[in-house]
Amino acid sequence: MGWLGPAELEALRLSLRVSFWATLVTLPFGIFVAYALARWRFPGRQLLNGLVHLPLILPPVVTGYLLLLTFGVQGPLGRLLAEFGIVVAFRWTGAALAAGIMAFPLMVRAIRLSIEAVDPKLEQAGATLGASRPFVFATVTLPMILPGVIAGGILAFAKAMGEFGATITFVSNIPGQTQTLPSAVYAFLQVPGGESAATRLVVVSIVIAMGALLLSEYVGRRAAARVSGS
Amino acid sequence: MGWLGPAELEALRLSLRVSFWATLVTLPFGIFVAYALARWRFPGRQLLNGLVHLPLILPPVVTGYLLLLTFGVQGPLGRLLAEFGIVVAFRWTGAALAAGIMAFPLMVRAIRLSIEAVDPKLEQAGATLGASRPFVFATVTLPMILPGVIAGGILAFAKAMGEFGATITFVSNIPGQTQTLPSAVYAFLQVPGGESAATRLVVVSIVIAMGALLLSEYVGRRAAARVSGS
Amino acid sequence: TLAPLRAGAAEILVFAAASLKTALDEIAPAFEQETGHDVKVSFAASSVLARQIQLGAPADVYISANVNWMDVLEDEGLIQTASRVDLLGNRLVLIGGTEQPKIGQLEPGLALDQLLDGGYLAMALVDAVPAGIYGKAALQSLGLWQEVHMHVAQTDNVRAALALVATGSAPLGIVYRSDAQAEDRVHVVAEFSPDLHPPIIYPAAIVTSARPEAQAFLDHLQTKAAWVVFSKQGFALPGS
Amino acid sequence: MSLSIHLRHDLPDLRLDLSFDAPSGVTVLFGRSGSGKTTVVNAVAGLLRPQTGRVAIDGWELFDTQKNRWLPPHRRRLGYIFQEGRLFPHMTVRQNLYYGRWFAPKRARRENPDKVIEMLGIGHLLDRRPAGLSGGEKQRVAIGRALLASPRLILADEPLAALDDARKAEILPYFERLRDEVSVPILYVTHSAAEVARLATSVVALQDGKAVRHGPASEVMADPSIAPAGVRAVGAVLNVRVREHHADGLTELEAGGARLFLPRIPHQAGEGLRIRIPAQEVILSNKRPEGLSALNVLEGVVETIRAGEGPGAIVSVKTPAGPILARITRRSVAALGLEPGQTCFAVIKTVALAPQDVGGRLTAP
Amino acid sequence: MSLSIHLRHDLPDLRLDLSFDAPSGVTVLFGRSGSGKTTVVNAVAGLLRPQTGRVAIDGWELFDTQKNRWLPPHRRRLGYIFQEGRLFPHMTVRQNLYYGRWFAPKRARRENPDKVIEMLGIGHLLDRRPAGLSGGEKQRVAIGRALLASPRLILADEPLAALDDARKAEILPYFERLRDEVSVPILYVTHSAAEVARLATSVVALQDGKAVRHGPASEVMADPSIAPAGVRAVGAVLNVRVREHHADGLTELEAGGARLFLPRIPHQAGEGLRIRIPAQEVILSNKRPEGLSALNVLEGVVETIRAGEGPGAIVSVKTPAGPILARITRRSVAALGLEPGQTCFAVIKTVALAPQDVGGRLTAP
Ligand SMILES: Nc1ncnc2c1ncn2[C@@H]1O[C@H](COP(=O)(O)OP(=O)(O)OP(=O)(O)O)[C@@H](O)[C@H]1O
Ligand SMILES: Nc1ncnc2c1ncn2[C@@H]1O[C@H](COP(=O)(O)OP(=O)(O)OP(=O)(O)O)[C@@H](O)[C@H]1O
Ligand SMILES: [Mg+2]
Ligand SMILES: [Mg+2]
Repeated sequence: MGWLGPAELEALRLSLRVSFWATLVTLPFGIFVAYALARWRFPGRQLLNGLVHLPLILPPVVTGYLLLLTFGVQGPLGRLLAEFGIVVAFRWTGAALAAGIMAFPLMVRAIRLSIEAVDPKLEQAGATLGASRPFVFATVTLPMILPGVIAGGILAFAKAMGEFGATITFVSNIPGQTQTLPSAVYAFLQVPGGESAATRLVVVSIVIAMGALLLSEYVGRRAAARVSGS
Repeated sequence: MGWLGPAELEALRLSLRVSFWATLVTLPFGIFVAYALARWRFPGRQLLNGLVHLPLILPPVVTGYLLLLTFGVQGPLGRLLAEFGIVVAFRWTGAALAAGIMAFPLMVRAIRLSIEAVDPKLEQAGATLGASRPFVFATVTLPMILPGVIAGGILAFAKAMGEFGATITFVSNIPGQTQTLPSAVYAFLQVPGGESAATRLVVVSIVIAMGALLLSEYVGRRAAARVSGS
Repeated sequence: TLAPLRAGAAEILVFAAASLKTALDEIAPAFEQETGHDVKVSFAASSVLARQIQLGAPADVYISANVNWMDVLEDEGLIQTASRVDLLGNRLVLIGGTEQPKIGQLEPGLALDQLLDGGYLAMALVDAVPAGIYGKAALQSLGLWQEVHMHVAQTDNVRAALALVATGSAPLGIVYRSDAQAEDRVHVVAEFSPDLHPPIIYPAAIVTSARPEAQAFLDHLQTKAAWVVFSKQGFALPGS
Repeated sequence: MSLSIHLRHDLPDLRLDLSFDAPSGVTVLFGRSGSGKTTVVNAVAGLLRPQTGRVAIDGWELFDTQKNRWLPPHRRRLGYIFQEGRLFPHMTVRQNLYYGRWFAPKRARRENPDKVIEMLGIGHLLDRRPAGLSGGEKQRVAIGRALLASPRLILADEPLAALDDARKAEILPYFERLRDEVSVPILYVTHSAAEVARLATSVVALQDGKAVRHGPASEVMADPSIAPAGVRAVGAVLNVRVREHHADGLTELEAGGARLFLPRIPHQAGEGLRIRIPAQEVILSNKRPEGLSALNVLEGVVETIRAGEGPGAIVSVKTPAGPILARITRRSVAALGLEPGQTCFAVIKTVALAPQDVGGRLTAP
Repeated sequence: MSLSIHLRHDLPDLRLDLSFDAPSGVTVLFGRSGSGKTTVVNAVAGLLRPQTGRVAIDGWELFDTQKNRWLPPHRRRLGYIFQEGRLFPHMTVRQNLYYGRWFAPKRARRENPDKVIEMLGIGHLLDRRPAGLSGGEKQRVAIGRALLASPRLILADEPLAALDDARKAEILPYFERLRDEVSVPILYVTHSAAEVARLATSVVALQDGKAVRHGPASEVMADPSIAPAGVRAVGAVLNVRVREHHADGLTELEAGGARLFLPRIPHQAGEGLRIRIPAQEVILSNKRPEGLSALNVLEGVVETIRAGEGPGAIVSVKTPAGPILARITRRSVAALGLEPGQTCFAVIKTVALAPQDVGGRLTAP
């Protein structure tokens, strides 16, 4: 990638790091929430469902602004986290937080659909053989929804790689700290003559996202083949 | 909604129209593409898969710009459509096109997951009873994936309600023609003191999207109950 | 990844309107070379940056594309009032595709709809984005707004308006001269006289909680060397 | 009508390689678990594409890999009763039943749905969905669905395994009727010797993917060496005619001049049918027995004595009613001094002729 | 060990209402398709929460709605063999088999996996996944999976329905062993009278959700009125002892001083076992028969004559070996002049005693 300048390489590296962690950290939550929405009936279920979808509905700028209000330097959660030594405001961790939240609805939807497709009769079979709920989940449900989890994860990763509105609003566009690929693209597009640099970056993100996509297809297909036994 | 001005009401109405048609028109394509990706092996399958995901990966502005190049007044497809009397540039139809394209990957992913969960053995059973592929699809596959189709549709609708970057780049913001809720929100957020007006609009979109979400949950649950027979 | 800072060197975080990217990307390294300080610039919409400063962003210098947001920060005591300067100005131009004939003078009674020929006039958001606000004011001064306002296609930033004209989607657009300059597919059809609209000003100031080194950078922006770069990008002196 | 099947297909653990022509009627595939029965049926249905082979119904080719001919499953006009039901979960029982009718050509012979529903005892389930049905109920619906599709070939993969005896006894005659009256060829997979004996026109015994034995039911079932059914399935099949129904609940049959009694059967006087007499139900005597509760005694001549597996032997006795097979111990053979040419008496209990051994009208194999 | 079940549960079309205490051993649920058998088993397993009821194994309560006690399924230590297999599709056969072992308490009695695998004939399938298995193979793996979970109660819902006779004959002894040696109580659903006769310690006959008959297997099976099995399932169960194996492949049994011959069985000389003699296999004679191929003739006294359904009657004959039931026609009853108190001879073919009617060591019901 000799044709990427150091600043651009830095943005690329940061984007990868942000997207990777955003996906990895949200995945367990995503699985948990998807399972709860698919299988449990509890008061506030619809509220949770709505909340999860919120980042999808809101204009990203609004999400970013809300994040700034809550997780910012002066926001209540931001201060709380700061007491534990965790600072997200204007850090790459904040970019990951924003990307994770924006990608969350996609991830949950994908995983939830595959959980709903698992025949509860198989889970029952696990239970009669002595496996408690968490065990049944780990040994029966989880392996069977793996294709969905992978699909959800890759969707989230791709979304995180492309996320921009909420990120720039929440953590700004600081090179080496919070300047992800899309933010860099944005900045280039704001000035005359920036198009070629922007195109370069866009191509890089496409290549990476497509690579991840192909990988996920392959892994997901293998997981699915294991389940269907062919 | 006495507290919405006439311009805002107009934006609301337009957003609903745009999202509704964006969802409705893309749904058949979404189902088709999802089916092809889930069940067929053909050269270029991964290319199609990548193409479908592109709007998710690209910064919305870039998508909007590409739309402008292809579907704009001077764009090749734009001119082609114009010969059939269809103009999308600077029209609400263009906003619907942009929203539909942005929402497409989400829709396809959701539907594809549910198609992959349908046991091909049931489709085989339909075939042995004399139903050709399209009939099997219409009578066996489609009813069984209905929860997934609904999920995909609502995801797309929600995304369309929130879409902004590609839309404004492609069809800009012409009051009554292409000014959707999110662009109105954006405009308010650009000026000092616009927060309260923006909040009003955001609340309206949340209410609508949540309503659609609840409805889809209900319909999807009924469809799922029919399939599981409980 | 960063070169070790010289003794007394500091890191300066600049929040700048995105339209200044090309210029600052050239000016900041020169300043770093000279002083040994490390300058980081975060480019985003003026509104976004202002809100972040309101909510505690660790910025040292804020350069806005309009005065409104700077006024807000000043009112809230978030910038050092004494440091505020009107750094740059700009000119508003009417652009068109290269086939558009040039017009000598923009005057009241100009048959703008004829020029548009059923097409749209591309502008930034006329009530939200500075270039749009100035453009609307200018058209109002010319008495053209009433007849043309139904044919305005508004975008979220000037660059998008430029793209509409560049791709031939809109026959005409109103943008800054600095934007029009680098795009081959458009040319300036006419310039708006500066007195048709409120002055276009890019104010700059030091944030209240800034490091002392920030002043050096703000000073540097006002040097001759910096001005050369700015003017090369098509910026004007404030109020010119 | 006839069914012609040639198949060769390699599965990871099994090489399927068989070839047989079956006459019209019911062809039973018979074999142990895992011998490849379902795989054969799937190939006929078009759900599996065999590496090489040809399947034709009465000359109408379903596929022929040599000619590169391949009819897709939905053009084959089959009624496939799957081993695992495969009901459509999103449809009611009624919708499941009527599914195939949409696609059946208008001119096709049509079963009367009400009759089928009544026969299967599923009238009260019509508005339910499959998920809540019991195992047997599901299987009955699956049978009905296949029958109502007006198929040209019925594929039945252990259709009665999940059913209780009483229900089996009710449904078996329906398959007979299909065989005898409507002449729909049926490829039928079963483990049950009684079902074989009663339904089969011809039997194909499968073992490890090969057809180890193939022939008319009466022949194959008279052969103790066919592994899957075992020696207990051996029996003679007689062509008989109903002579008279007696007041005490017995039906008198006439077979080549000899008389046979069995518990009342529904067939009309004068009607011809076939009955299976399991070899192990027959007792032989070297003089005419007296004072026995068994009503049926047939005089005949010993034809052959084959030592079977274990301590038994199969004795074939030529009687006026036809050849009768008796499975007795070798010790008895010695004790009675039986040898070919000798006269003896075959004793058959009236009640030992089970209803499932009594078939419908006989069609020549 | 004993199993105590009280259930009351309303389904849309069926009211389940039954209550029985079963002694240790195998309790067979017997009934027509749709009579509620699977529903009962599900309630015991905890997969269905009945409206009211109580189930206890040997005093250990699985649930009691009155006391609001409810053990979740995974705490019940069951081995449930489902009617439809329910193998885990993402695991190999081996992983399926060993699944329950992870959760079994360390101190629990453990089956030897190799033995179970061999017995079920699934050794060559261990690395395959369920999707490619044949119907019978799946069911065998499901049986193995349940057995290897070291359960305190085995629930078997028609476990053998998908298996061929030879395989059935191989697996049945295993259930017997479980019953006799390991004393795991078994709740067993079946349609097969032979399985009932062979396995059942006690039988519960279900009809429309009610237990219409309940008692020790020998009693229930001797009663022609129990609907589901039908009159063909009636038979006597004798306690016998193996006396000697003869060179010609016969085994000689001793029953109350009388001798019985049947084809060689694997049991050792001196071993006690029980055999079922189906009533319809027994011929009666009013004088000692001669020249017959049947080796077993028991002299006895007619005790009762019950007219059964149709043209038949069940004659109970008291012999030294125990009571023998014979199903003969009423016409024969008349012809032989049979009446209570009269001496008569029961003739039983050696080969009619099917292997599946010969059980393992007898445990008192
Ligand atoms: N897709 C497959 N991949 C690998 N092996 C297969 C596949 N399908 C079938 N087999 C194997 O081929 C053999 C025959 O299977 P088939 O289902 O035809 O048996 P079957 O005779 O119907 O048995 P059953 O009576 O138990 O239903 C089995 O050993 C099975 O495991
Ligand atoms: N969830 C349910 N909803 C409605 N009806 C049900 C439900 N579960 C079972 N039934 C009905 O209750 C009856 C008993 O079902 P069950 O599965 O217990 O029968 P079964 O005795 O096991 O029959 P089979 O021998 O056919 O398996 C059936 O008529 C069935 O349709
Ligand atoms: Mg099979
Ligand atoms: Mg059942």
